[in-house]
Amino acid sequence: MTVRIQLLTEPFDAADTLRTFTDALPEAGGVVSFLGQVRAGGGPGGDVEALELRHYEPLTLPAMQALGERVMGRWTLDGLVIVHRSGTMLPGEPIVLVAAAARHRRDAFAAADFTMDHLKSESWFWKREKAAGAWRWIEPREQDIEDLARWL
Amino acid sequence: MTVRIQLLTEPFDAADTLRTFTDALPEAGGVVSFLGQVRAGGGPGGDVEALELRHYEPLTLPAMQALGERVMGRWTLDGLVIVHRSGTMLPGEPIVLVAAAARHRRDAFAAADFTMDHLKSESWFWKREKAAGAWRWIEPREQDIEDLARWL
Amino acid sequence: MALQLVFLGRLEDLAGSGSREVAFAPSLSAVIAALEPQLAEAVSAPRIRYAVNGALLPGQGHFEADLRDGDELAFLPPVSGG
Amino acid sequence: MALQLVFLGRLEDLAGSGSREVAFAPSLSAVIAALEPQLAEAVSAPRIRYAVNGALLPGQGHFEADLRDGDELAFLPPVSGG
Repeated sequence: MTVRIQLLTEPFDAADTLRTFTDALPEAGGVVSFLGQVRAGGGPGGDVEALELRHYEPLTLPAMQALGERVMGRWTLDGLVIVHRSGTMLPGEPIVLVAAAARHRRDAFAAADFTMDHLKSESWFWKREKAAGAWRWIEPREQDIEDLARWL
Repeated sequence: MTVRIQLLTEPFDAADTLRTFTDALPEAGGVVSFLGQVRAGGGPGGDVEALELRHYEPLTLPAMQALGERVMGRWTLDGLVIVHRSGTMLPGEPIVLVAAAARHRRDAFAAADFTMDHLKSESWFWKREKAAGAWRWIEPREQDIEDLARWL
Repeated sequence: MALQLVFLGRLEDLAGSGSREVAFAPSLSAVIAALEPQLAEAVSAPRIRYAVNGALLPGQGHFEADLRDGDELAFLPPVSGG
Repeated sequence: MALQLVFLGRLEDLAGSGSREVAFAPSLSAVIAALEPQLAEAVSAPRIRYAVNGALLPGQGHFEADLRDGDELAFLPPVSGG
């Protein structure tokens, strides 16, 4: 059983993180991962030059850990990784990596999907984007709220 | 747009394959992957010593390519990878890697999940396991048939 | 005049090898009739599919499909990949 | 006697910085009343959450929660992570 939950302020290598996780769990038949990265190319205000995620230290990591416990309790998993960046990131850089390893494929898919929906809508991050030299705060999307309702 | 569909007879490095795929798609906000690996530890006949996947050359790769086209047509994706091993594999070795990259997270999750369900139930592979020195053919699971019905 | 038969999955164990050459027969049903009884029964089971020269016969049955000299006939049990 | 205020997300832009020290006030409503009007309105909006010393106040409202000297009070707009 591997549970790794991290809030990082520096860039990380998602492929390496996933390899380390998977190699340590040869008993898991399946590993589902989600990698979210800073999108290169157009946003509403033109090409995104940078993305910043702020967090609130006393809440953010504890909430990620609580989410991890909830996910481990809801599905039968061999392991779970949640790695989330904060700070300023450039296009192509990883923002978040979630990976769930399980004996059964459906558990791994559902756990990764659930984790991402809850990270998006319930974890303590605030995001802003820089385009054409100006920073703009990103408001939560309606879609994210709807995604969450799928799990009730 | 990257579409890579391969049937391999030799071991492959899933983390490297995923890294190459992801690095080439900075415009994709999210990448969902599924890695299926030979499970170390107990099967019905004891610890699995090896797994063999047979295929039928004239059907197997063409069917994987047709599945890839179906997936690309059904969701809005920036890229899709389907890599499947055939031949004899040892515990811990990758069997299958599916990855879907998309602007929107839900498309990537659904596409990877759909692809795996269809690879499991509709692609031309036959699997046998070696345990306690004896090879045993694996019959399709009812669960795999039910998984498929989710997409109708 | 001959046909090439290909047996996949557990049918290979029953047949004793993954492929064999047999004397020409004009249809799938005639080919099956010439097999050992246990193998003939196994390849006629409801969920077995067939391919002629790599082209899947549509659905099940089609036991009267015409065959030609040199055709490759594959017997495909339910798959279990991934 | 003082309180530390922390403004997250777009509230930071409105406040002009991520944190500030203010004179002690005994409750959230008293703290908000002493802010610039535009900021006071923004931090009172329906979807804003509050935390005192890193502990989230349950639900919304709770404007009468007792504060103590030195407390850190965080104003948390809707999140947009991941």
